[in-house]
Formats: sequence, structure tokens, C-alpha cells
Amino acid sequence: MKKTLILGALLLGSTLSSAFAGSGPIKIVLPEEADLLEPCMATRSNIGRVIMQNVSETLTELDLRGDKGLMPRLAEKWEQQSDGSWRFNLRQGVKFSDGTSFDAKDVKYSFDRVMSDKNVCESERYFGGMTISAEVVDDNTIDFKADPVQPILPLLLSLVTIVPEETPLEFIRKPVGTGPFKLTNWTPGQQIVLTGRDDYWGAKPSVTEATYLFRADPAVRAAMVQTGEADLSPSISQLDATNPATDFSYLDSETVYLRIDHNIEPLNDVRVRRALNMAIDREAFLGTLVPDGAVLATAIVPPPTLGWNPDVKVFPYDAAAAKKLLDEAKADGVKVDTPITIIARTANFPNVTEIMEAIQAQLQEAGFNIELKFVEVAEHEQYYSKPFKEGRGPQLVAAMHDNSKGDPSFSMFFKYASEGTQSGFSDPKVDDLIKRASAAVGDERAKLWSEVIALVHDEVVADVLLFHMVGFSRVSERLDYKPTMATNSTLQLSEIGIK
Amino acid sequence: MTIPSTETVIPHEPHFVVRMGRMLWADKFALCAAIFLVVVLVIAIIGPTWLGELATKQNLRGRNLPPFDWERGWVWWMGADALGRPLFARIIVATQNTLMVAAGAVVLSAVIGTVLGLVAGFSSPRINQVIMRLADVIMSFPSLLIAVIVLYVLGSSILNLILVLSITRIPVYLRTTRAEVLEIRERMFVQAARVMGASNKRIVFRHILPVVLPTLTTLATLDFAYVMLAESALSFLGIGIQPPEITWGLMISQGRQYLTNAWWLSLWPGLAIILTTLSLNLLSNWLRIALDPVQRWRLEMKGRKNG
Amino acid sequence: MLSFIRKRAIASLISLVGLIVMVFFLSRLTGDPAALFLPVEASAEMKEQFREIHGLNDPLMVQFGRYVGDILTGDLGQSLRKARPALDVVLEAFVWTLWLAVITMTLVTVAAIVVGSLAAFRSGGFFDRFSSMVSLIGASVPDFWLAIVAIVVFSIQLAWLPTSGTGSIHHWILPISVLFVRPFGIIVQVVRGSMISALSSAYVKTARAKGVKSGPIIFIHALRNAMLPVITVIGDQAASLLNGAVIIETIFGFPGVGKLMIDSILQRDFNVVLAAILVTAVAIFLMNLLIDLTYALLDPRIRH
Amino acid sequence: MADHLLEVRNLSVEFHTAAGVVHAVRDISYYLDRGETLAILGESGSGKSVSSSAIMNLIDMPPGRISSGQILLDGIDLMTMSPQARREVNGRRIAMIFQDPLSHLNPVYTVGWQIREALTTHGSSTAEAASEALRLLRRVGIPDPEPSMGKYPHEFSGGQRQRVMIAMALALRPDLLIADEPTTALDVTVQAEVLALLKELQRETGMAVLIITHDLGVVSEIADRVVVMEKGELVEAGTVREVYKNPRHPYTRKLIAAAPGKGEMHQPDAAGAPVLSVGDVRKSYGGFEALKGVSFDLMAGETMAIVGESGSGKSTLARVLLRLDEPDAGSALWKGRDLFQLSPADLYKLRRDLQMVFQDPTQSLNPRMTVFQLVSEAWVIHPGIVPKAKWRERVAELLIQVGLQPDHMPRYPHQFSGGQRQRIAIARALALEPQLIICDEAVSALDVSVQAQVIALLDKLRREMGIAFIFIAHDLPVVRDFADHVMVMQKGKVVEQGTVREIFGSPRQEYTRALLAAGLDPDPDVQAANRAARLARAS
Repeated sequence: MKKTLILGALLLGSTLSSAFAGSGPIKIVLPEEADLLEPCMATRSNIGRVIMQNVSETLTELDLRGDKGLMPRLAEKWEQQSDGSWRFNLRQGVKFSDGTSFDAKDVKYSFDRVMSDKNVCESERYFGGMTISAEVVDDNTIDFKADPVQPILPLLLSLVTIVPEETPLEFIRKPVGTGPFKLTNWTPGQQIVLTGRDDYWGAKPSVTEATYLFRADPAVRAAMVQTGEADLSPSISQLDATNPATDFSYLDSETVYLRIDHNIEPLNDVRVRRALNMAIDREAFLGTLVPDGAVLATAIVPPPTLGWNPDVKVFPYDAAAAKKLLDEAKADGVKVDTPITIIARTANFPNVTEIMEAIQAQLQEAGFNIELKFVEVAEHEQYYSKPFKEGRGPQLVAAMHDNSKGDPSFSMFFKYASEGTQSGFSDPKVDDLIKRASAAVGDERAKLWSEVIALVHDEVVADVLLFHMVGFSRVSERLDYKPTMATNSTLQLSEIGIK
Repeated sequence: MTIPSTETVIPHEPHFVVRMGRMLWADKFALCAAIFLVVVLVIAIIGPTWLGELATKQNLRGRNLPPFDWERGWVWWMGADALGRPLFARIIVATQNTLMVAAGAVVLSAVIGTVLGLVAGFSSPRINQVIMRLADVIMSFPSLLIAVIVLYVLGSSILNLILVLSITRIPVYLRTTRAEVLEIRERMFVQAARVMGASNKRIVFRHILPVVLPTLTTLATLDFAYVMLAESALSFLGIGIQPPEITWGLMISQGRQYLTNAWWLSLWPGLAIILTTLSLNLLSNWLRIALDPVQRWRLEMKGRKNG
Repeated sequence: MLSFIRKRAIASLISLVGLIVMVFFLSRLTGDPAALFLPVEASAEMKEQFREIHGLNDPLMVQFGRYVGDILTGDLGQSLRKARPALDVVLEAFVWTLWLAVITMTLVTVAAIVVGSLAAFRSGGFFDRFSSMVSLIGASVPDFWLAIVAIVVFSIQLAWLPTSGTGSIHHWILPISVLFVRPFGIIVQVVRGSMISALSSAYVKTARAKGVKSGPIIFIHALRNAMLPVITVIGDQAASLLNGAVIIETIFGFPGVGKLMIDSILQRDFNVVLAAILVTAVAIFLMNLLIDLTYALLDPRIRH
Repeated sequence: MADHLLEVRNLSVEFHTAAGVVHAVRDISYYLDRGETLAILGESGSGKSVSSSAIMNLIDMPPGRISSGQILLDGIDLMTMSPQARREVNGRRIAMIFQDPLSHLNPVYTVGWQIREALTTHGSSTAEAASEALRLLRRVGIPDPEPSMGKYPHEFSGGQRQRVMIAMALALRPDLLIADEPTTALDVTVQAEVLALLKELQRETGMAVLIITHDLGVVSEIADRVVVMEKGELVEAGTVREVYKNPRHPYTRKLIAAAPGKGEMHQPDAAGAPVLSVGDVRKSYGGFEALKGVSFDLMAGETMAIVGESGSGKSTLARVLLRLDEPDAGSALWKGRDLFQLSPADLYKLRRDLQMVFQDPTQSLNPRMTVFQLVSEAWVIHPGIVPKAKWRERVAELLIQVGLQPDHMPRYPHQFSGGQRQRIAIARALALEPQLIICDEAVSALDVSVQAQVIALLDKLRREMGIAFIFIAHDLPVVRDFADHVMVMQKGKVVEQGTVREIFGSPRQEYTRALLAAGLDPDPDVQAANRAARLARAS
């Protein structure tokens, strides 16, 4: 029975798709294979793109396609209680793919599993600096209590995937979830196959089966969609994105910047940091080394994020002014001639070597003494995160930060607070503002985040923000799909239509 | 069939350099190769000071300029790279690093490998065993892991890259040398030297090494190509030489992504590697004959006939 | 024969132990796997937890002792990232590599023998010069360049072959063709040299005096004698293929041990690295043994 | 016209070599009838093998070229035939055996296979070929022919290998057998057996035999007629007896005169104190005992000849005496000091006194060193013998002393002939002014006339410089004119020891007598008598 269904679907997909439009199997080619299919690791993109919302669902879901904000998924509605805790009313009649039904106990178990010290779930990191407990009220109701009070708890819960209570604490390789698809085949190194579920609670997606393939080379990925070996490649190279009929660019949530280490002379001088910012001709990169659609960054978070500040302006490119600032600093005894090292990660983002070489050249033009050093990922991490090495010279760490969660709190603390692991400075005013913003709600929250963004950019001149990057997807013409910012980390099969 | 050997007195032999020159003239392929390599060598020495500035001058508006634009200066004849830098100039500047890495790695591994091979072939079975097991370990040690370890612990630099590449090639020389030594040490002329009371050192360096050397030279020239490609592959995997340093291998791997829309980025450096290794091969074939007194006549005869 | 195998096995075992000790300790100099498993924003506690779970907080000697103990019971440990036994991960990948190596080397051997022999038979002739030029160039072309050009030409422009991946027999054609080039270039040269000396040997003269035809003289009389040095080089080339054709596997999405190795090295998945080295080392040992047996099979003088 | 089986007419062949074009043979003609044996006699470089290679179409072109002439087989010119037709002739009508059967048999196939191939190549069925091959092996006298079919060449002795070659050549009962130096590498006793076998088979099949040799003894033993070649030209032809008794060409006369074993034998001086006293030397390799207790004394300025066939241990003895191999037991007192007990440092000093000349100068001279470097190396190793400033002068002296020219100094060994190379090796040995020179088969690889010259040189050195010699040879006649004492060895043991007159005049041991009897005399009459005597003794 099942076999004939798949066979039928295959037929539909391959030969009769135009006649009987609507449903069928598809093939998706990704750059990197998932090493696990662990639901609590679904916030990592190589895992998330396969299982997030396809196999494993969350209570809430952030709409990155439209502007609906936070939408219900497994939770039907939620509200903040007077004591600051949050109550979630769960959807009823939902079944896991193993046949068990979904209830509040599963939610509690899923949350506790994330926080367990028997494993290292990635989503645990969003709950740092707070204690949260889940209490089952009844089968369909659950309360989350947080200390300190978490205004964005529903948003945070869009990052926690729900697994059945029977799931072991250790990492698993065969996820069971409530989503519209279930894992039917995983041949490591070759493919992962998700098959549509008949007993899914929601609308049935047009995609009946999705096969994931993995190719490291972007040119090969693009070629595969072109030759029909795959239907969708969510990340191809800008260079290969030459066919307007199939290739889409989308603002992804990645922000490229140079993290400045304020602790070391001459970078401890704000004039020097400002000069760095003014010496880079960001415009010149657009349409050359950086795709045309990229946006010059004024914050570490991309524009759709809460509190993004339109009043903060990009530093103007003015090499002469930069030089002047440097001279001023020099006159005050700042050792501006000290060689400054840019540390970048190989293959961190497209054209990283060329971009960094160009930045080096531009900074040198303005009178800086810049060295460039490329390192592999493990070494890069040592430069990027604390504790920093003793006895280091002045350094700029080129990095890319991803925040598609809609709220700056996922970035600001780490990058700018004194305690933040990637923060290159310590400023009590910034610390205080971040703390207040994290606790605030509504417009107040947006306003405070805007203040942080302005303060960090204009006064502290914390870092050299460069670009909000653009991603490219190649989508076969038989699909009806428009990639969005979310495509970077999730790829909901239910959003894909078949023509 | 024995070919009668001549007993007529050959006139006094000309000076070594003159002889080599004549023999080179006799083999036109080797001559071209030698000329090409001399040019490459000169370029390697003067390249960075001569064109260093031009090769790093960026022009984002003139990126991926196609080649064969004869209107512009000769440095632009090969086109421009992704940052608008002239490819011809970059290839010339990259010559120094490329040759330094390749020659450094080949020479280092050849010297260490040969010395160890001589020792292994000529000393007690126990030392021989130790050296051979060591060679086995290095052989099965993934070269990528060596690269990651060395570059991580010692930092990424040209010198360390030479180190990485040479470590992985040591066993090749070691094994070849040892095998040859084991065979040559039984030859009559080695026995004859021993009867005269020659020391082990003398036997190794005066009698065995010269016989092994042609084999090693051939191996080394082949390795030259191998090392250049390995360096390129490391760059491809992101653990080799990194910008702003340039080598031909790095240029190929950087140009790789433009293969479909700007093929010249990776073609020219690739051609440079192929021509260099081809020349080295031709020259080493010639050298093997020219340095062998028994074979030399082939070239000298040809020279006479041609001249 | 048996004592020979035993002697070889002991020597290899010594090398293997040395290898494991070196890899174990040296690889741990290269940084913290926790930092690579978790995103940069992860807290120090989470990293600590990761290390604790995988026993990376113990002193190195303790970790090593535990590893050795596990090996003796046949356990090569869990992958730090994949939540499954490292050996399973490696064996799965190794099968692909093995097939790739076996098929490629078979084709290379046959082709190199035919081309090299014919070049030697008329050495100095046009075919000889042409084939050595081609093989030399083949040996100097970067393989990743060749791979991408092959995809552009055969998959995209001509649409004859799939770009990458596994599945049908067509998927194997491009990777094997690209892998073919370099060993072919090297082995042709060796076959040619070895055949030239075999063809000028005394027994070939005897065969000609007996009235034997050219075909059997080349492929029956000379070839078998010329094979010994060729087999050695074939072994070397096969060994490097067994170590994994990293670049080819990466570009063609071939799930072999080379790609696994580089990924595990970059991600510091120590157990997988060690298991991969162990498996390939054993495979290479077996292959060398096979080569020695082939020697004996080809040349009766070596048999004792 | 077609009365001869084979007729070579005005054949000229040239080769392109280092020295330019060499006329390997120039305008030579000879013929051969059925049932007849013709010998081509010549030294190395005479071109004696070239015509047979031309007959068999074995000349590589280039570098070779047949510039003129005809080769008629039953009146048909082979050279006008297609390659295919010539291939058909090879093996079926004309077969060939070679000097060194080990390298001429394919090492990786069984002898049975190789004999069968000769048959199947020319159309026999596999089964026929198998039974015929077995019959042939049996006929040529290989012991246990059936298991031998499955053995490889390296598992046979030298004589047996030549028998296998003969079996293979005769497989198709050819009309003509060409034997190129068929017995040169063999021991004398084996040589006699192989030649006897060839004669027998010729009688059985009525084939013609063309034998190519440098050895007058072989000619007198087997041939009916002989042609003599020198430097590519045919200088004399006639029946064996005619040519031997009445040589017309000076070269033929020189050859005959050079044959060893006709001069005055030495009479050693009365015994003095031995300079070297060897006692009970033993040496074994693995399980094989190469020396089973050898003792002898050597007087100063005397020549001790050690004679034995392959496997007798004579070369091992030389190596052990020079400590190239360490002995298992025994002593060798050199002027009262035991060579076997010396420390490396003392041994180094003593090396000066004891030098060696090896069998094959091609291999014992480093091909990458010039004559000057080769000779003067001794003084690099032992500084103080000759001051560096005088090296050139002294090398020149030594070269003159051994009969070479001073302007040979910058040349490399391969530019010399075999005899000249051996002179270089002797000059090298003399450079250290030794008191004893061990010659290990130092003349056996040389042509007869050169052999005589080298022996004369050694004899001169002995007389003029008082150097003692240990002269190792497999051949008795060679040592007859040169040795004072002779020691005969067999299987690691000394069989007989005595003055040269004693050994040659009145050999006491059966083995010594057999060795002497197996030696071939250049005089056909003497040889005929010897053969008769041998046959009589055998029956």
C-alpha cells in the first residue's frame, strides 16, 4: 500500500507534475550533512534545515516570511500571568510520529531534557543567566516560571523542539516529532529522506517526500538544480546565481563585522576605532565582492529585528578624515603605528579572503599598519571568544553573527556586555542598558534596544560593522518557493509548493 | 651481441661547463626547459620587489577582467583577479613563494630522507628496524592531520608549511635510498673500496651516494610537482598558505569558484605549475643521462651530429 | 610463508601502536572539540559539560589508558559529534573508499600496462612521446580543478553524467575518471621503463629465436617480468587512494573515508580520526601483504 | 646453386654507437652443409655473433643496419622474406642456444612451459607438445624429467639449464642449430658433457651446427671446419686441422700461440718461512658450508693458484682472507699476526699489504670515477704513501707499468676494453704497494690473447716487485704457466695441493685428473686422443 503510494508520488513528481500539479517528492541539496538529527540541536542550521518544523515542532514559531510575529504552533495560545510566569494552552489531538499523543508532559520533558546535564543540547544556551521551571497544569496546559521574569519566553520557546517523553536523555539519531514529516531513511554520507505523515494535525503539505543530499561545493549544488538532480539548493554561490528564473537572493540573518579588542593600545582609543570605521569604503563592496542586495550594517542584528535603529547611520567613507583622526591620536601619544592583525576564518563566508584583503588594503591606505591572518575554525574560536590570550597584540577578529530570532537579546549580551564571551570591551553604561532592555517588554523593549544599538555604534564605537549578508538559493522552476531570512536555519517543507 | 668498444684515444675532454652546455644544446627539449626554469628562477628572485606593489594594487571596479586585452599594459594580458589585480603580475610575484615552498619541502625531505635511508641501509639491523618503523608511522599518518597539528601548534607560515609538506615526503626518499643502498653495497666496486680500507663514510658518500643520486634526482623532480599540487590542495581545504601571501596553488584554489565565469583566474597559475613541472621532468631526464659517464655519449653524439 | 606474514604483522603492529600513540597525543594539542561542537555563544558551563560527558577533562594519561583499554576490547569509542560508535562511522565510509580505490586502480593498472607496454615496444616513436607527454601533464594538473572542469563539461554542458553523488553506476564515472589521471600518469612511466629493460633482456631474444609472435613476447614473456617494480608503484598509489581521496570525495559528494577524515580532523572528533587511521592502516597492511603475495605469484624466485 | 644448407654471402652489418658508425661485420661469406659443424672463432669485438643474429633476425634496427649481403637458406634469401615468414623459420628450421642459459630462459615460467611454447608456436597441439617436451627433457639427460617440467630455470644447475635450452632448440628438429658460446660460463667437466651431448644429437638428427666460440679447445673438440674472425672481417677459413696446423693469417697464429698451458712451468724455490699461513678456515652461510677447514702456506713472492669448479669455495676463501666476510673459525697469520683477530683500526693499516683484483673489472670499477680518481683513491684512504702533489705523476707511472697510457687518466672505465679495465684494476691494486695480491678469477672474463697478456703482466710484477699472488681460477691450463703452487678445491675442501709440476705432471687425486682430462686442448689431434681416452675410461 505504502509502496504504491510512494511510487505514485514519484510518478507524479517526475512525469506528470505539470498535469496534476500540487504534490510530489522533492530533492534538496545542502552544503553540509547533519552529523546528528537530534531535536534539541535543531537550532544548528545543518540539523535545523532538515528537522526543524518538519519533523520536530515547537510551541511557538516566529514568522520571518511575513510580519505576523510570533505565531502559535503546538501551543494554541499563551499569556503572561500576574506573577510573571507564562501559561501555554496546547493544541489537542496531536500525535507523534510513533503514534503516542502529545501532551503537556511531553513539553515539560522536552524542556527538562534540553536543560539536562546528561547531554549538551544547543538550545540550552538561550536560557543562560535564568532559571526556568516548567509545571504541568493539565494535559493541555503548562506553566513556565522564570527567574528573572522573561518577557520573551514565548519567543525562546520557539527554539525548543518537542520530543515524546520516552526519548532518552542522550543524543538520538532517529528523531520522533509531531511535525508533518517523519524520518524514513538516513544513509549517512548519502541521503536523508523525510516522508509526509498521514496523521499530521495540520494542513497536508504539497511535498510528499523530501530527500536531502549533501555537497560541499557550491558550484556542484547549483549544477545539481540546473541538471534536475535536485529541486532546491538553499545556499549557492553568488557567482553561480545567474539565472533569474531559478535563482533568488534573500537577506539572510548573517552580519559580518570586525570585532575590536578595546583592551589593547591603540585600539583602546575611540578615535582610532572611529578611524577604522571611516577608512573602509563599504559601498565599494556592494555588487563586487558582496552581493548587491546586501545591506550596510549599523547593528549586529539585521533590520527586521526588534529595536533595530533606523536613525543610526553608517560611518561615511572618508579616508582623509580617518587619517586626521589617527594623526590626532598619534599627537596624543597613542601608538597608532603598532601593527594591527585582522584575524579571519577561512571559508567563513563567501569571498572572505578577497573581502579581507580589500579591507586590509583600504585600512592601509588610511595609514593603518594592518596584517592579515587566516586561521581555521578551531583556532578562530580561540581568538574570538574569551578568555583572550595574554600578551596578544592589537587584533580585529572578522566574524559573522547570525540572529534570525527577531530579538537582539540573542546577540547583545554576548557581543557587548562586559561578561559577554565575544565582547571586546567593558562599559558599565552598555551593561546597564542591555540588562534593562532584556527585562523590558513591548515598546519599551524596542526603545531600549534602539538605544543600545545607537550607543554601541556611535559613542563606544564598539566594532567595525560591515554587512548584513545576502544568501542565494536556486529553486527549480517546478517548485513554488521563495526563500526568506529563515532559510538560513530552517527549511519548512510545508512552505514549498509544487507547480 | 657485443658492440665493439673503441680503443682509439679520445682527444682531451673539454671543460665541464662547456661539455654540459654542448650536451644541453644537443637536447632541444631540455634546452627549452632549462631556459624556462632559469627565467622562472630569475622571476622568483626579483619578482616581489619588481612587481610587488602592482600585484597587490586592488581595483574593485576592474575585477575579473578578461585576458588578452592588448590595449593595456602587459601585466594585464592575463586578465585580472577577483580584486582587480593583474594576474600576470601576481603569477610573477607568487613565483618566489611557490618555488620556496616546493624547493624547501623537496630539499628538506630529500636530505633528511636520504640521510636516514643511508643510515638504515648501512647500519645494524636494529637501527634499520627503528628507522623503517618510523617511516611506516609517518607514511600512515594522514598528511592533513600533520598539517593541522603543525599549523595549529606552530602557527601558519611558509616555513611551517614547508615543514608539513616535507615531513610527509620523507618516507619516499628514505625507502628508495635504503633499497638502493642495500643493493649497491653488495656491488663489486664497493667491495673493492673496502679492500682498500675505505671507511664507511667514504663508501657511503663517495661510492654509494653518487649511484643513488640520479634516482633521487628523478624522484625529487617528480616530487616537486607533487608538492606544488599538495600545497594547492591544502589551500583548497583551507589549511595551507593563506592570503595575503600568494602561491600558484593558492591562486588556483581561489580561482576555482570563478571557474565557470572567469576561467582565467585558475587557468594561468595551473599552466604555470604544469609548465614548471614539465620542464623539471624534461631537465631531470636530461640530467640523468648527462651525469652518467656511461650514457653521456648519446647526447654528445647528437650534439656532434646536429652541430 | 606463514612466518613471513607473522613477521610482517609484528612490524606493522609496532608501527600501528606508534601511530596511535602519536595521533592520540598530538591531535589533542590542537584545541578543544567542545568549542567546535557548540556555537560561540555557548556558555563555559555548557562546554565544561560537553567535556565532562566525553571524558575530556581527565588527565591525558588517564584518557589514553582508557582508550587503550577500550581498544583491547574492540571498542574504538563513540564519535564526539555523531552519537554513534566511531568504528561504525568509519567502516561505513571506508566501504565507499575501498570500492573507489579498487575500481580506479584496476582500470589504471590495465590502462597503464597496455599504454606503457606499447610505448616501450616502440620506444622513441610517436606513440611513446605522445603518451609520456600526456601522462606527465596528467600528473601535474590539480585534481580539484580537473574535477570541476569535468562537472562543467560532462554534467552541465553535455548533460551526459550526473554531477555528483552516489546511486547509479553513472555516478561513479566522473570521480573515477578524475582519480584515474594521476596514478595513470605515474604508472605508465614505470611500466614503460620496466618494459623497455624487459624487452631488451636475453629471454626475449630466446623467444624471438623460437619464432614467438610480438604479442605474446610483449604480454607474456616481457610483461610478467616487468611487473615487479610496477606492482610496487601500484601499491603506493593504491595506498594513497585508500587513505581517501579527500578532494574528489568532497567535490563529488562521495561519502568516503577521506572526507570523513578531514571533517573529523577539522572538528576535532578524535575518536573518529583514530578509528579512521586504524582502519586505513590495517587495510594498507593487508594490501601490502597482497602485493607481496603477488610478487611471489609472479616471480617464482621470490617464493621462498 | 642450392647445394649448401646455409650460405652467407658478402654480409655487412653496421651499428651506430658512441664512437660513430661501427662496421660490425664487413663483407663476410661462409657456408654450411647438412650434418656439418662449422665454428666461428673470434675474440670479443670480432663480430663473430653478428652474422648469426642476422640469420635469426635478432638485430635491432636501429641502431643496427644490414648494409649488404644475402643469407641463403636452401637457396632462398632470408632477407627478402616477410617478417612473418622469417618468424616461421626461427625455431622450426633454425634454432639457437645461447651463452648464458640462466638469463636466456624466462625466469618466471617453468621449463616445461617454455619447451612446450616452442612447439605450440609452430602449430603443435597442447597435448602433443606436452608429451614431446617430456621426451626432449629425458633425451637431453635431465634427471627426473617429469617433475622437472614444473620447475623454474633457477632451480637447475648451469649445465642442466643449457640442456634445457638444447631441448627447447631441438624441439622442432631444426635443420640448423646455432650455438653461441654454449659452454663458456660452465665448469670444464660440464662443458665436456654438454659438447658431447651436442655431438650425439647432431648424429641422431643430421642437423648442421654453427658454433660460435672464442675457445680453440671447443673448436678442436666439436667442429669440422672453422672460420676465424677479427674486427668484423673473416681472416681465415678451412678445416680445423688445416687451420691449427698451418695458420696462414698472423691473427690466427697469434690466437693459437696465446692458448695457455704450453710454456715452461715454474719451479718454486726451496721452502722458506711462509708470509701467509692459513689454518683450518671455516665458513658457512645459513646451513651451507662453503669452507670446511682449509689450510695452506704462502711463501713471499710466490704464486699460489687455487683451482676449483663453481661451488668449491675458492671465492669465499678470498673474501674471508680479506675479511669482506667474517670467518667462522680458523686463522690466517700474515707475518705473524692473525688477520682474523685484527681490530678495525689495525686491519685498516694492514689493508695496504693485501690487495685484490676481482673477476669482472666492469663491476669492480666505479663507473662514475675517472681512471685518475680510481687509482688515486687509494692514497686518499691511506694518506702518506704519495704526497698529493705527486699523484698525477705516480698515476701516470702506474698506468705505464700496467701497459696503459698516461693520457687515459681523465677517462671513464666504460671507455676501455675488458683487458684494459683489468689493467686499471691492477694499477689500482699496485697503488698501495701491496705485498700480496689476491686475483679472484682475474682473467677468466677476458679473451684468450688478452688473458695471456694480463698473466704476463702479473708475472712481471711478481718478478720485479716480489709481490706474492693468490690466483683463483676455475680452469687449470690458465694457471699452468704462472703458478708456483697449485691447490685444487672441491665442495669447500682442499682435494690436492702441490707444486705446479706435481699437479700437472702426476696428479694423485681422481678429481684432479678428471679436471685435467676435461680441459680441451686446442690441438685437434691431442684433443681427439684425449676424447678417446676419456671415452675408454668412461666405458
